[in-house]
Amino acid sequence: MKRLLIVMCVALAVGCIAGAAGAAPYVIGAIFSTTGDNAPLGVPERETVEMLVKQLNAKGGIKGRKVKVEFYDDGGKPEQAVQACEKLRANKDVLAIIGPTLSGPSLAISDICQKAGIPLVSCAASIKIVSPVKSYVFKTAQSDTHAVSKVIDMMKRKKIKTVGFIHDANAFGASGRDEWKALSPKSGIKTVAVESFNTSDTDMTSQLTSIRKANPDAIVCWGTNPGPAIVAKNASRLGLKQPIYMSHGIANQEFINLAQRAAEGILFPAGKLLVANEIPKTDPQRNVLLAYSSGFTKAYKKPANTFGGHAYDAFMLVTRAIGKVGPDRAKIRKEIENTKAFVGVSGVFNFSARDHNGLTKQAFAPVVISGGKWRIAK
Amino acid sequence: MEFTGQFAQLIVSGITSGCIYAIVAVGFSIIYNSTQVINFAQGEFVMAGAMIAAVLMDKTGPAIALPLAVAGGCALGVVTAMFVLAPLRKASAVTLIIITVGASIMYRGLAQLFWGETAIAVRPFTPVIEDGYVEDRTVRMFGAVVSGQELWVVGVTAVLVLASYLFFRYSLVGQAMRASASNPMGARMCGISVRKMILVSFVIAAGLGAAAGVTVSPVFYAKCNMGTALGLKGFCAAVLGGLGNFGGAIAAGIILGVVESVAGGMLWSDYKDAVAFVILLVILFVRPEGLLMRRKRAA
Amino acid sequence: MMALSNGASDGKRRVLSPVLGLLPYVVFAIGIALAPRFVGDSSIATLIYIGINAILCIGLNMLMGYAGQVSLGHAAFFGLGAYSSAILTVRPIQGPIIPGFAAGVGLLAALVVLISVTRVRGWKFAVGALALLLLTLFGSHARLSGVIPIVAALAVCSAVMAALGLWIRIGWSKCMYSGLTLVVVTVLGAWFLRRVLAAGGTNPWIGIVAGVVLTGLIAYLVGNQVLRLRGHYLAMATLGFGIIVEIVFRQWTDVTGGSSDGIFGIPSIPITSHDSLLASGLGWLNGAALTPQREYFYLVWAVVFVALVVSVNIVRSRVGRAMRAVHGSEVAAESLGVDTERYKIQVFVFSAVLGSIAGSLHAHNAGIGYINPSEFSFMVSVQLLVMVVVGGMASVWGALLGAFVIQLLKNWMLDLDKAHYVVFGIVLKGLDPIVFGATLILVMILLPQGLVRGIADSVAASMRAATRTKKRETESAVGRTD
Amino acid sequence: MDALIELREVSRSFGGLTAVNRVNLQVSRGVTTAIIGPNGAGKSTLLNLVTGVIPTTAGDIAVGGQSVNGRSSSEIAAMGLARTFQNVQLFENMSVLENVMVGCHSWTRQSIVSGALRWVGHYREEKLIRDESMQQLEVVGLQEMGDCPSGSLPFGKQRMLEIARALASRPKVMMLDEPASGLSSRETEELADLLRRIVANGMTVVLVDHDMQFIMDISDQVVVLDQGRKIAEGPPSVVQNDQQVIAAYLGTEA
Repeated sequence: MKRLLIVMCVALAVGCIAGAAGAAPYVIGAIFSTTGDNAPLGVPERETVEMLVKQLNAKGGIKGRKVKVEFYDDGGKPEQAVQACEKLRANKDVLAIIGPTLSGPSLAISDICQKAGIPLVSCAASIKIVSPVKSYVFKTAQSDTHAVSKVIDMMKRKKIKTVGFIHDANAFGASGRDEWKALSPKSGIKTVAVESFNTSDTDMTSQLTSIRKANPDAIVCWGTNPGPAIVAKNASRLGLKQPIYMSHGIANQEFINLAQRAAEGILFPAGKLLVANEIPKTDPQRNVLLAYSSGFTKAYKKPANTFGGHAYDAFMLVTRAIGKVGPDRAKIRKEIENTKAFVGVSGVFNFSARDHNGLTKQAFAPVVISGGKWRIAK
Repeated sequence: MEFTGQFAQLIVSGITSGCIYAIVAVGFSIIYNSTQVINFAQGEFVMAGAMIAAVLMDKTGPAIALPLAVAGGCALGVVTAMFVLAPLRKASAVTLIIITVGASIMYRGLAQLFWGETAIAVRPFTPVIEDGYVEDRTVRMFGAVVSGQELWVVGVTAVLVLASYLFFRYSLVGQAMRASASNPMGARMCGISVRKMILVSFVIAAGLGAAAGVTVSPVFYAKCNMGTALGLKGFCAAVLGGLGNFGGAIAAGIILGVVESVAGGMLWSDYKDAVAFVILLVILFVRPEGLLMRRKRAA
Repeated sequence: MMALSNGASDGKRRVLSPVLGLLPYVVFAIGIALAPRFVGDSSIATLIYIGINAILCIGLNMLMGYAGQVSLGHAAFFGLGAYSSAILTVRPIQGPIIPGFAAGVGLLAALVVLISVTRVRGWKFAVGALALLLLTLFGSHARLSGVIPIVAALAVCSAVMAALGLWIRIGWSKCMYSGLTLVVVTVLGAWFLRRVLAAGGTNPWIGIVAGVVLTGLIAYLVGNQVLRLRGHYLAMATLGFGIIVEIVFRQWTDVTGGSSDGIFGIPSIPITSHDSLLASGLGWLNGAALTPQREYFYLVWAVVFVALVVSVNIVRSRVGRAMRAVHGSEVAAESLGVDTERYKIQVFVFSAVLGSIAGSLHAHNAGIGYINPSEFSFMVSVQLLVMVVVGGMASVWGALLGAFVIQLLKNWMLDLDKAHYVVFGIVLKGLDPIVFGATLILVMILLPQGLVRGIADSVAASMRAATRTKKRETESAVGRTD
Repeated sequence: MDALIELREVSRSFGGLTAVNRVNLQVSRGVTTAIIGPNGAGKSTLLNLVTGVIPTTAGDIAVGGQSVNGRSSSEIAAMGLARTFQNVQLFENMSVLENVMVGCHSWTRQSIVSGALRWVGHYREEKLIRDESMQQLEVVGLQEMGDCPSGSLPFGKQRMLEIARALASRPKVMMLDEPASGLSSRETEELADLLRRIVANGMTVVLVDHDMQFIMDISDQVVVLDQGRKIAEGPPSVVQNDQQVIAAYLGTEA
C-alpha cells in the first residue's frame, strides 16, 4: 500500500498544468529572479510590470488590444532561465521578452533569443550583455561602466587619490571590480587594496582591516544587500574615517534598515528615482519618476527602487514599439533600436545600432544618505 | 590604530563567529553522540531561532520573542528527530545522512516561503536608541572596538556550554542519554527508552542552536539562507575537535573562528571561506578522530 | 523426461535470456531515435538537460548505489569538465599563467603515478608529495624551453625521486617514474596550452578529452585520500571538496572568468557536416529540418546510451560484483581477496569521468554555450542526490528515471511559479528546495531502494513465486524420479 | 609436512587487556584443527589476527610460508586463506549465485575496462566463474535458490552459502568462526556432513567453536585457549581427558 501511495503522488506532481490558450491580447514574456538570494532585486521588477499591465489594460491596452504578460521565475539560475526562455520561444504569440534580473541568466538566453529572433530587453547590469552587440538583445539597467565612472566623478570633486576596493564575490560585485580596474587608472585614481567577501559572509572585519593597512583616501564597496550593510557597520565599528562610496546595488530601504547609523554619509550613484523630489523641475525625468514611485508605493505600500525602474523602462520600450509598429518581432526590434530620447526611470535612453543600452553616466545622480534618507550629494 | 589594534580587532570578530561555530559544533556532538548521525540540519536550527526572533521582535518585544524563538527551534528539533527515527530499523549511515540533508534544504525552503528572502535587522539585547537609530553599545578593549551584542554572544555561549556540561554530567536524564549513546543495548536493559533519549538530544541540540541564532543575529542580520554556511563551518569545528567530544568542539569552534578571521585579514580574503574547508579536509585525511581527542583505540 | 524438460526450459531460458536482456536497450535506442519527431523545440532543450543529468546520475549511482560511497560534492566534477571544455575552446589560458598551470597538472600526474605505482601511504606519501612539490616550484621558475634544460630537468627530477625512494625504502625505480612524469607532463602541458592559446581555442572534442584527463587525475588523488573514510566522514570530505572547487571557480577570474560573466559564446559540437549521409539520415528520422539543437540532442543521448550500456556491463562483471560486495559488507569482501580500496577508487574515478563528460556537454549545449559558477554549487550536488535517490540507489535504469522525474518536476514548478497562486496570503514560489527536501526524506523513509528497484523487486519476487509454484506443480504431477 | 598456517609467539593486547598471549600454533595440510576455549578466551581475536583484520602487537604469522604482518586482509585471502564469520556476513544486496561469484574474485583477472567493453576474455571468464559457483552451490545444496536474494534465505542456509562462497575462492585453508552456533541439531549434522565431504576433497579446515560434541568427532587436532594462552594441544581424545582443560574450560562437570 505504501509503494502505491508514493507512485501516485509523484505522478500527480508530474502532471502539467495546461498553459492558458493565447487569446487575442499581445503577449510579452518576462523572466525575473523572484526567488533565491537575489529576490530583493527580482520581486520589485515583477511587481512593477504587474502594476504597469493593469494600468495599460485599464486604459484599453495598446490601440484597443489588451496586453498579457507571461511571468517566469529563474531563481537567479542560468539553467532555469533557459528553460523559461524555451517555453516562451515555443509560444509563437510572444512578441518580446523582458528581463532577466541578473547578468548570468541574461547571458545564458541571449543566444537563444538572438537565433529565435525574439527581442530581449534585459534588466541586468553586465556590459557583456550588449558588447559585443547582438541585434536582438538590449538592456535597460545602467552598465557598471556608467556607475563606476559616476563614482569616479564624485571622487574627483573630493580630490581622492588612493582607494581601497571591496566587492561581493557574486556576479554584481565581480562585474563592478572588472569595470573599476579598467576605468580607475585612466582618471589617476590608484587602487591600493582589492578585497572580496562571499555573499553569505556575516563579518568583513578581516577584509576591512587589510584595507585599513593600505590607508586609502576612500573606500569603495561594490555589492548588493545584505553584504554592503555589514561592510558599513564593520567600517564604522573599526573607526574608519575615510568616506565610503558604494554601488547602485544598495539603492533600497533594506540597506538603511540594516546599516542603521553606519549608513550616514555613504555616497553612491543611483537612478534619480531615489531623489525624485529633489531633482530640478527642468529635468525631463522628474514627472516620470514621481508618477512611477507614487504609483508603486500606492499599489504595494513600500517605496519603489531602481531595480523596479529597469523593468519599468523595459516594459515601456516594448509596449511603445508594439504601439508604433504592431506585433512583429523584427519590426519591434528595429523600433527599439531606433528609440531616441526616451525618458525612462533609469535615465534618458538613446539607442543605436552600436549602443543597445542607450544610457550614459548622466543616468546616475550622486546620492548621499543623511538622516536615514537619500539626498542629492553636493 | 597600529598593528596590534588591527590584530586585536581580528581576534574579537574571530571569537564572535567562533562562539557560534562552537555552539553549532556542540549541537552536532550532542546528536552524534546519541545517534551516530551527522545532523546536516543543525545550521537550520540556528536560522530558525534567528528568523523567529527577528520576525517577532518588533511585534512582541524581546521578552516574548526570544523564548518563543528557542521554543520554535526545539519544535524543529522534534520534527527532525521524527524523520531520523522513522526508518531506524533499516537505517544505514547513508540513509540517515540523506534524510538530514533533505531536512536542511526543506527547512531553508520553508523559511524562504514564509519569511521571504530579505535580510531582517534584529534589535540588539541592550540597544542604545539615539535620534531614531537603534545602535549597539560599543566599548574599547585592548585596542579593539567590541559591541555589546558580541559580549552577549560570548556570555550566552559560556552559559549554554556550562549548562549542557552540567546537564550531561550530573542530571539523571543527561546520564541516561550518555548511557544510551555509548551502549544502546545496555541502556535498553536498564529501562531507558533510547527513542526518547534521541528525541531529547535533538531537542537540546536544536534549543542550543536556536539560542545561538537569537544571540548572534543582532550582530549582523537574520536571513533565510544563513543556516547553511553556519552549519558547514560548525561541522568543520566539530570534526576538528573530534566528533562527539564537547570540550574539543568548543575549543575547535573558537580556534576556527579566529584562524578564519586572521587568515582572511592577513593573507587573502577571496579564499577566506575556503580556509574552514581546507582545514576540514586536512583533518579528515590526517586524523579523522580530530586533533583534540586522544587517539581512539583501534578496535 | 524430467531432466530433459528441465534442461529444455533451461536451454530455452538461456537462448531467450540474451534476447530478453537486449530488449530494453533496443526499445531505448528506438525511443531516442524517434523522440525528436514527436516533440516540440522547448521540450528538446528539456530533453537535452535530462540527458546531461542522466549521465551525471548514472555515474553517481554507480558510486552511491552500487559501491555505497556517499558523495555530496559531485557537482565539482561536473564543473571541472565544463570549465575544462569552455576554457580550452573559447577562453584559452593567458600566457603568464601557462607555466604555473602546466606545472600544477604535472604535479597532479606525478602524485597519481607515485600513489598507483608505489601504493605508499601515511607519512611516506607526505614526504614524497613534499619532494615533488619542491621540484615543481623549482622547475616552474626555470624556463623549460629548449632541449638541454628539459633533459637536465628530467635528470634532476628522476635522480632526486630515485634517491628519495631508496632512502624511505619504497622502491627507487618506481619513485623515479613519478619524477619523470612530473617533467614530461609539465612540458607537454605547457606546449599544448601555448598551442591552444595561439590557435585561440581547440575543437570541442579535444576539450572533452582534456577535461576527462584532468578530472580523472583529480578524482584519483581525492579518492585515494577520501575513500579510506567511512559513512558520514566521507560525505563531509566530498562536501568540503565540492565547496572548495566552487570557490575556486568563482574567485580565479583570470582563468574561469569568475562569477560575473562566467564563460559565454561556447560553440556547440557539430557531429555531421550538413551534406553528409548521417545528416540526411538524422533529418529523415527527425521528420523535419535538422536544427543544431536536435543534432545536439542525438549527440547527448548517444552518450547517455553508451554510458548506460557501459555501466550495466560493469555492474554485471567481476569488478561490478566486487563493488557491490564492498557495499554489502566490506570486511567480508576483503576476506574473499577483494582489494576494496582499489575498487572504491576505480568507481570514484569512473563516476567523476562521467561527471566530466556531462560537464563538457553542458558547456557546449547548442544555442546556449554559457557556464557560470552557480551551476556547480552545493545545491546542484543535492539535486543529483535527489535524482539518484528517487530513481533507486542500486539501479542504472533508475538513475535515468530519476533524471526524468526531477527535471519534469522542475519544469512543472516553473509553471507553478508562473501561475503565482496565493495560499493563505503566501505566494507559492521557489518551491524547489521544499519539494526536493521532502522527496529525499519521504523516499528514504518509505522506499529506501527507490522507485525502480521497489517496482522491480516486487515484480521479480512475484515472477519467482509464480515460477516456483509452477515448478512444484510439474514436479508433484510427474512424481520425482531421482 | 609444510605448515599452512604458522603462529610464532603471537600476542595482541587492547590497552591493558592482553587478548592473545604469546601463542605458538601450526596448522598442517590435511589436518582438521579445532581451536576451542571458553567465551572470551581470544579465539575470535586470534582468527582476526591471522586474517589480517587487526594487526598483531608482537610475534609473527605466516600463511603458506609467507609472512602476513603489514599485509591487508585481501592480500592474505589471495594467499589462499578463506574464512567465514561468527555473525553471517552475506552481501544482502546481491543474489545467492552472485554472492558465490564474488568468492571467485581472487583467482580471476577481468579488469573494469574489459568488464565495461565486454573484451574477448570477459565471456570466457564469466562462464568459468558461473560454472564454478554453480558447482559450489551444488556442494552445499543451494543450486535451486541461485536467483533469490541472499537475505531471504533461512539462517542455516545462509551459513551454508557463506561456506560455499569461501570454497569458491579456491583456498588452501579455510577458517570457520563458530559455524555451528545458532544451528538446529539437524542443520549441525548437515554441516558436519558437509565439512567431512570438504575435508575428503583435500581441504584443510580450521574450526573455531565451543560446541564440544560437534568439534570432537570432526577434528584431527584440537588446540585449547584460555585467557589468551594455549593450555593444551593434541588429538580430541587426549585433550578431552586433560585435567587442566577440564578445570579451565569444562568447569565442575562432575
